Amino acid sequence: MRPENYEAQRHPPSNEFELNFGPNHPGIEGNYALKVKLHGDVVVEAKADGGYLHRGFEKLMEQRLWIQNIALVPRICVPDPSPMEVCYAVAVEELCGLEVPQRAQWLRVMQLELSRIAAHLFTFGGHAATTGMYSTMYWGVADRDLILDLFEEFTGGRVYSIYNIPGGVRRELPDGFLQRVSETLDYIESRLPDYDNLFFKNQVFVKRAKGTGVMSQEQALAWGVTGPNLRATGLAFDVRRDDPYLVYDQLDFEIPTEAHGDAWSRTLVRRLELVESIRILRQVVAALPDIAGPIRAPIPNPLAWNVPAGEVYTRVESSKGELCYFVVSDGGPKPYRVHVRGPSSMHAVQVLEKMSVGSRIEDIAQTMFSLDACPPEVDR
Amino acid sequence: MMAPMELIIELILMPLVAFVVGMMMVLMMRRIAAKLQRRIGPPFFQPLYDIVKLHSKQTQISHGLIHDIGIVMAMGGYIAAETLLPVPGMTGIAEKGGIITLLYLMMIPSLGLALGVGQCANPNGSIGIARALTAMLAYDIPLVIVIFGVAYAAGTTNLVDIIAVQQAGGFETWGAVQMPVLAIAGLIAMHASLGKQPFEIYIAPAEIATGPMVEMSGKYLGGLFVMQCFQLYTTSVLYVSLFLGGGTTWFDFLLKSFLVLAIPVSIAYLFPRYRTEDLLRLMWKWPVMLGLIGVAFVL
Amino acid sequence: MSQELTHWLDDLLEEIEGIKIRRKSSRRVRADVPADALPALLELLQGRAGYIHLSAISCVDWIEDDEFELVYHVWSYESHSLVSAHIRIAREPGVYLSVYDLYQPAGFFERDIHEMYGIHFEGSPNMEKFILTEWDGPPPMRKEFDSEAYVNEHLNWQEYNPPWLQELIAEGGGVIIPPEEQRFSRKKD
Amino acid sequence: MTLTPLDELLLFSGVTVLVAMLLGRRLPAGWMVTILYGIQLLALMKMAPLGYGGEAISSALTFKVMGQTLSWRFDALSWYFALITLGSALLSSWYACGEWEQRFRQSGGNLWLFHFAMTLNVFSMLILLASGDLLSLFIGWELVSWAGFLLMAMAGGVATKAAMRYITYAMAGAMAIFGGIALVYVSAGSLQYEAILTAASQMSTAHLWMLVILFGAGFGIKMGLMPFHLWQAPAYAETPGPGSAFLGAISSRMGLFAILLVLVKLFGIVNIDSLKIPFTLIDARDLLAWIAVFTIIFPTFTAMKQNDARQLLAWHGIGQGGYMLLGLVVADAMGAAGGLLHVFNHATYQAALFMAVTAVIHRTGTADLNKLGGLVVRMPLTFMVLLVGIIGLAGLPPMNGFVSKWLVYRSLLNEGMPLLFVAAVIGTLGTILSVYKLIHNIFLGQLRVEHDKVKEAPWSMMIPMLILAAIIFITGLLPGIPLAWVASVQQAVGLPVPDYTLGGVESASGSLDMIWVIGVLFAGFGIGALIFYFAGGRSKRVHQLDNYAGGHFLTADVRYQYSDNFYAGLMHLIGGWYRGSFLWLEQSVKSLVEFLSLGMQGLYRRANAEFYLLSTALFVIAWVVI
Amino acid sequence: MSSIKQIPVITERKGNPLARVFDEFVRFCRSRSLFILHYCTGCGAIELPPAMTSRFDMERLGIQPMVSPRQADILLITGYVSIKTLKRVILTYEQMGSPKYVIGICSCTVNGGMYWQSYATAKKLDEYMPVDLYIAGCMPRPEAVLAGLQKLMDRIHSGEANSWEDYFRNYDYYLGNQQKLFGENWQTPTDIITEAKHYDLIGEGTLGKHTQLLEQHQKPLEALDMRLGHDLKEPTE
Repeated sequence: MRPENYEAQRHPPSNEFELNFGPNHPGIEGNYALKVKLHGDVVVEAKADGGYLHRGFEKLMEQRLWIQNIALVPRICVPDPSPMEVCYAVAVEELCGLEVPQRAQWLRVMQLELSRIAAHLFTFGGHAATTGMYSTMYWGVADRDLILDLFEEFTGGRVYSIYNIPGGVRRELPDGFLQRVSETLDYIESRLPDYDNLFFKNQVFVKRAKGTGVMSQEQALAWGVTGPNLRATGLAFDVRRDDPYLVYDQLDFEIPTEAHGDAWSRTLVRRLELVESIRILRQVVAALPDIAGPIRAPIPNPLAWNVPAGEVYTRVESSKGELCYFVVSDGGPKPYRVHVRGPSSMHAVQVLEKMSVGSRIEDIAQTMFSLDACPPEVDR
Repeated sequence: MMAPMELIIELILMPLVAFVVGMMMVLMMRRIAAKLQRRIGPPFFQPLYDIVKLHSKQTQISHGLIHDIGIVMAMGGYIAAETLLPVPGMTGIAEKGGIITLLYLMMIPSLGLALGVGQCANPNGSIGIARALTAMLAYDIPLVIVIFGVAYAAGTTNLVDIIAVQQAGGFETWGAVQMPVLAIAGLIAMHASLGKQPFEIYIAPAEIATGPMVEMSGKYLGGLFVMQCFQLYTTSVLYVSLFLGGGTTWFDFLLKSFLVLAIPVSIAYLFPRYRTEDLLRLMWKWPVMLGLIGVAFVL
Repeated sequence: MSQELTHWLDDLLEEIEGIKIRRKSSRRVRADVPADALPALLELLQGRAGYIHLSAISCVDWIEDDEFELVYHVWSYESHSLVSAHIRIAREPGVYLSVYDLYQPAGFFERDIHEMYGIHFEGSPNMEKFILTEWDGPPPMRKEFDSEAYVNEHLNWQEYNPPWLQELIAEGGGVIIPPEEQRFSRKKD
Repeated sequence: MTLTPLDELLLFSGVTVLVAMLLGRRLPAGWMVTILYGIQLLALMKMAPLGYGGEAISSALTFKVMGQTLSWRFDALSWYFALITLGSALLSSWYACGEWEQRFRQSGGNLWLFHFAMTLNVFSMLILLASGDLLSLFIGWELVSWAGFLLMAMAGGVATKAAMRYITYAMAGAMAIFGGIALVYVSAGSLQYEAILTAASQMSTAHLWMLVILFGAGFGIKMGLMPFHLWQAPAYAETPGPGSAFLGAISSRMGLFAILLVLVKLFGIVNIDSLKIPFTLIDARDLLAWIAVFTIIFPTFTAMKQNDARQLLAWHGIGQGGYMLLGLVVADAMGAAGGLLHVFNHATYQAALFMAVTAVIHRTGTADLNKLGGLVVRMPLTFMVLLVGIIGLAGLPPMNGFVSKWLVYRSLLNEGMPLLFVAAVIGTLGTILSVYKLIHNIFLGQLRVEHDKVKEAPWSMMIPMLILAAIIFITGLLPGIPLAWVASVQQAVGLPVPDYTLGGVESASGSLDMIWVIGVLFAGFGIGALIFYFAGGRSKRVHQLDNYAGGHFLTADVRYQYSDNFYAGLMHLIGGWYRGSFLWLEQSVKSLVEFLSLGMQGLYRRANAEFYLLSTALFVIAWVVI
Repeated sequence: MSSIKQIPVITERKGNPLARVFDEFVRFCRSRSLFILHYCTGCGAIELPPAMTSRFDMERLGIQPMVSPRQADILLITGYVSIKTLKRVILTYEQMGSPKYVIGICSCTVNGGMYWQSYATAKKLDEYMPVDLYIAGCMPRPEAVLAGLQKLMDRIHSGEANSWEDYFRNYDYYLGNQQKLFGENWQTPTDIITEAKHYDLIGEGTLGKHTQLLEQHQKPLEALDMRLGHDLKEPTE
């Protein structure tokens, strides 16, 4: 295939010109592209171009055993993999009618919230780097590494933990782990004022972020925006509270919102969520020693496990928004169909395209990073 | 009139010194960044490794003759500018040009780079150059006000004389002591002329993929690295000559230069970048105002 | 509160003929509708019951029935419940109506289903390829497309044992892990 | 009666007009006219001692009209301006010969009219420069105005409209001058320079104010000074190629000549300095200086917004006039030298720039900056000329524009005028920005596919351009050559003279030696080239489409050239000011002037160019006699 | 200073000791200054920020990220490459300046990893471009990445890391695999054969039946040379 055209007779008469944002571009998150048409420095047309990370997950999952897929799903969203496992495991459990032990549910909450903190720290770093402040990125990624250390000890994997299996979790906590979680949380909490001074209260950053990539609440609802991006427009909606899963209905946390719906609000919502996640984790750390019992329900031989026929739609709040799995079983050893609805499939395509038009070239990267779009979720 | 041989040696030595000191300044900049970012930073000879490596690349991708000439102009303009910048014991041809000529010679590299980048036919590069020239418009206005003030106060545009006037009475006759307002305005303008955050509008990797540098490979990029060494050196030494009394010995000269440079560099890594118009607004508001007040004191 | 609302929903849904409602849990409702009644249902749900968020459109390829199943998951921020509306359309020619007018997110999902299954949605704003722009094979998510056979035909992946790996194994590293360590990683002592 | 060298010059010039008029329809007319310009230049060279402090040469011809003696004479000032006039006329005419002429005829242009208008312009300018009293000055002035109108109007269409606007302004200016002359006659009783010189020192303040305003406005219109600048850019830009090079180089400098002659030489800058504006701290000289500074800034920044290469250059022509006036008004040795030197320098690079742009139009058919790009690989010599020109225009070393601007800056610094200094620098920076836009959008960036087969400009056009480029560089390297002429001009009009050397200026408070500066600069380039070519490997050329685009493949049918709204970031801040203040100013001045001259415009609207010529002659004679 | 270009990376001649020292110096500098291309081709890229930032700090080894392929020395293939990405990766690889190094991070680059069944990903990276180093794992930890980079530094220093020459010498093989995957009329803007001649790296495998196929389809993009244009036809207007 000859990829493109190297011959032409004339150029278009328009004064607009084309600029390719990505896939190899520091202003784009991951391996993704945005083709923009510019007039001066104002975008007149933006076209998202995905598929660079397409691996055909949904096809692959139809070809593998139910238990094998647990290893596959976290790879769908790299910065925040844990919700993927949990969401899939919950779906299989619902199909089988498995009762998950309490302790396993609390452990899953711990995993999810640790993952959320890690993902948010990473996002701050990325967002700061698009505006040229690399110090925040260096700090944020280094502090995220502490959480990855916890993951490593906790689940055995730094990034992809593959900790869940249908019916429960894979491993019991190591000795003294809760103590180390508390220490890490203390440390991260002690770092938050530094982050505030460096980043969130930095007047230059505030000037850049305020008014950038604005969407109103009506627009957000019409465009299918979810998660922190929706909360930044003032709607307090969170799957954890409003469509609860695991043991979130037993936990005490708040849903931070911001009113303006711009990059600044979105970042601030994440910053406030970080505190809420720490609060949830402290409750989990306090509660876990008292919750005894097994960490997984007995399941049949996973290599010859026919899950009853049926379909289920499960929803989890990932750090980026509403993550859903639609799983269909025909009663066989492999899923008949798995549909992954990542939150970024909205944010990175339609919303980004719409918000880019009329914005300026310097704000494209900031818009994308403040939406916290995750291309592998789109491409699957 | 000095002996011609001596002059030729000076003319060769001055850019050479500037290059070596400039590399150390690059190292210092990267080390300061590393300290602020809680890490170790590059090894001592890293700037040298980078430059040698880039020049030794096998592939040197050129988009045409102007691309080559642009880099030559960028390097050559600074090499020439160094000979107009007196250092302890060496004045070069500083008396033949004066500070206005120096200021204009420092624009030659920008123009050269602009031409070279222009031929790359990369929109990122063109946007970067448009922004770089806009930034030049922003910071050169306070800079010339400051230079006007200093030159008027000293009664000469000759840098050698300006330094001599400051060194006449020890610490009290330094420009920074005599004209503190101008010195502050000069520092801000100097920070902007370095093109570091928050004034880093024309590199902006996340926006325009390093702008002017986008199509530079091998020795082209190496030339820009060399240019950066010269740029850091020229800017800080110019400031030292205007406000901190130049140097009587090499030790205090280098000490002052490095200290002066450390100020903007330390600030730079704590800020994101401005938008172009915010940069213009900032530069045309505060340093210009301070500069004019400073000039009013001088007149 | 949500109970009341969803009972009200049940009444509402009776307005459409041929609809089958199954309440799976307090927050999940499954509705099976004839294909031509879906737009009316969605309009009703959106306009009168507050189901304004289209969470996803899923497609299932029932190759044995020679049918595609399209599932529209809509969520209400008011009653906190999710309705999954299932319809079935014929596999050939695989054409259906777009619901973009009602739900803008449908634009992406319909585009996605178009390239993965080859279903054409009439009235969808953009039916261009998005992910598989450089793919000229059949729509890959259809059941008849055999991914493994495609890979065997086009790509080399088997029997990969390069010299460097052999060296590594000879040195005692690489993929060989003693069996006792294969199941769990090291225990803490 | 023996012919003095001045008579010979004017005779030759008249012969040139006749030749163009009689033989202008034939093809070799261009070459003949060019040769005749050369002869005129030789005749001027016979008066070369004028440029080095020689005695004034008068014409043998004198008239007596109504008790007034009409006389013509050449001194250093006239000689300096005549040199520039004839030089640019020669090169422009040379440039027009050959392929440009053929293309011009093919596309329906009136070649006879072009040559005739050019020769007439030169002749009338020489008459003006040679004027020996105010009356002959006025006659020359009118001739120049109408000859210029002829050249501007000949392209038809938009050009006629622009020319109408010009002549409206010019007539208004002429009236002001006429009023001034009448006033002088009343107070001095004579229009001879010597009489005015003595009378000026005894004039009352009010009288002097009146004269400064009348003459300043009258001459300022021709020069395109700030409130009266609006006619110039469209008029010059629409003139056919070589004509615009000639007009851009010298035409509006006639205003400066007259200002120098009347305000500086006759009234004396010291007298003007004593004119205080009540209740403010500024005097008439400051007023002129500020007018000059605004003339620098506003047109320069207007130029930055232009999307047509010729318009851009024409606006810069106005802006550069401000530097000349600024230098003259500062009126110390360096400033005046800088201002006068800038006349010469500006003529060289402005002509070169217009010629280069015309060459681009000749080959591509457009001067729209958004429809060009990447031509450097197809027209490298034109690129080089344009590059030399813009470096001169921007006032960067090593070209000649740097020297004159350096002198102006230096004088402002010496005199302690920070605001004027800063304003001048803002003008220079704006110039750098806008000329980069010019060269980038024409020659750099992506080559459009339809321009792939474009050729270099023909040699008949290339040689004058290269000569001009050489002059720009040589006078930058050795500014002492033109500074010698400038010095004698300064002596002639009674200004102090700087201590110049071959390479620049000597001064106790900082001197300039361009030989050293350029030497070091080129040594720097040499070392840079040495490092570049010998320390690094051999380069590999790649096609433009083999380019970084975020990992994408580029295609030939897409435009990747960033050209429109080039300084978008800057415009986000100052774009509103354009709409606000610039347009407001333009509208108000325009409506005022055009309202006043509405009737006059209506008179001439429907006639053709030949009619204008005839009526001009009649009109001038009638005006003078009555 | 003699031209560096004339001195090949691996030199057999031991004649001039000064040249040998100089050669050693250049190789040392090359190994101590590595610019990584900032291109996240896959999920392994998530472990690069930790390796770059404060905790592991790549810069202390002289390694720093760069934006455009022109500036970079190392192409990190961080994980699976989908076929769409592979085209961009090959373009990017060809745009990079030699000496250039490719590191395959993650198991997927070795043999397809867990996506061995996937229709959308390429399995063996070294079929399409020469790979200097593989860092296996899913995904390798930052320590492993750094260890791998240090290994590469050693190899550069000792002159072993010259796989980029292999791309020119065996272009036919690589092109054949690319054509098998992307179709027969696949081409990139870079003309590798001319480039191989430029470096004098034409080997036995440079030309073959695949390059013949390429030449049938290719519209070679020759550089726009500067010319006065007198040999051209009349301009079109």
